[in-house]
Amino acid sequence: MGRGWVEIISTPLDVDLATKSVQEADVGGIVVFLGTTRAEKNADGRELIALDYEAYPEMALAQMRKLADLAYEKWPVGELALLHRVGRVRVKEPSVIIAVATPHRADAFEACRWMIDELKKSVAIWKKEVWADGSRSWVHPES
Amino acid sequence: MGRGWVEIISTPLDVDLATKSVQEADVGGIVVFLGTTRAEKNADGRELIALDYEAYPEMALAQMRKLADLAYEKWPVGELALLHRVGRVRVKEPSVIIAVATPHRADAFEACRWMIDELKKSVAIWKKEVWADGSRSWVHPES
Amino acid sequence: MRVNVKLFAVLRERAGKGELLLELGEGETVRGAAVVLGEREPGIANYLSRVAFAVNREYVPGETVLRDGDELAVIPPVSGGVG
Amino acid sequence: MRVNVKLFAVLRERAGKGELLLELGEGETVRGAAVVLGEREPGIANYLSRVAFAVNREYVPGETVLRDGDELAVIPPVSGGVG
Repeated sequence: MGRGWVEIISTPLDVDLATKSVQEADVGGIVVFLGTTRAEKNADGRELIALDYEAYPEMALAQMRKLADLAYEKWPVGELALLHRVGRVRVKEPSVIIAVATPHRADAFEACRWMIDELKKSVAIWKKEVWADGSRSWVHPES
Repeated sequence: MGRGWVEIISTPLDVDLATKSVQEADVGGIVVFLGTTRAEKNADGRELIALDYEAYPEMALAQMRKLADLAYEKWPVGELALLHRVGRVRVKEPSVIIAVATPHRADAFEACRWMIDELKKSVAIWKKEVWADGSRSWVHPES
Repeated sequence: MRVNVKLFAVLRERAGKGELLLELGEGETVRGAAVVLGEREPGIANYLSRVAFAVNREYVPGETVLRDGDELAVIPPVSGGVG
Repeated sequence: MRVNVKLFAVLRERAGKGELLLELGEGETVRGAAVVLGEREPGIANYLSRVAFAVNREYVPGETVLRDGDELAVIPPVSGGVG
């Protein structure tokens, strides 16, 4: 199918651009999700300053493309954007932006929520915590 | 309580500004909803070009303020923005932007969805359809 | 006593005004005020069974008793938020 | 036959490389290739029971039979999307 803006990007994600890319005349509800790096302190007081994201780019992009295609099949999506950043994402910055525009808002909420949940489950992207003291650790939720 | 950015605005709403206003260090999920004027054609082929929004500003703002306060009570909201435009809102433009930031994404989705549903139900704002042929009609859903 | 009535949207347009003063007897209710309003502004009379009312910016039931100086807003079904 | 193995994240770092060629007997499965990989790269051996595998960019079960020239990716639990 190949509709929508699906990309893995190594520079800061732009919410304005993502939103405008789906802001078409035939939609009435737009839901935009941003996953941002949240400040954290671990037990011994170290502070998280960033997350480093690494992708298996060819596979991750194909998976994201498939999620986008499935969203178009499951909901009456007018336009969507599914953007994932790689590289260092500092506290407050988004690592992912998903924008979904549909004629009615319920579908936009559902489709956007579904895409971020699926993305987290299966897309070949990994993150590593970068702490203020220079230490780093990979995040592997199920391991 | 009075937290969050709650405003009725007569100039175009800015999604970038609304998002940045909630993009704090202690949040990880941000959900932004935009309600936009959707192009429509009615049975006799007339085209919708805009919606004119009118508010009972003192009451509507107090209601929006209350919705924001309730959202802070019901969910662990870090920051939120609840903005409604009044005046003429052309096709594609947003009449409302709601941005909610929470530590975890499920709460942001729920709180944002709840706020737009509640806003539509009770807030003292009305809209009038403006058609390309110059005709206009008030939208009163339950009447 | 006097209450300050506010009209919006279709009601404002039909009445040709957004605000008017209503002279009412002591102890008049919101529902009673609506009857007086319909007589004073016949153009909106047949809308008044399908509206909500707010007194001093809070929704109230029809049996609410008005007081001198109250702001009584006639609230047609709302339609804010989305296109 | 030869398959091109790709390693990511913690595995890439532990092995000190993101890619290597593995020489395998005809008919070898993904699970069998993982055993050979663990012998070749002992630093990642104890991770290999907790990973998923993709052949030519699609997730596959361990009993999948490999073919010459396949790209076999070792996929540690993913963690994309959110902070």
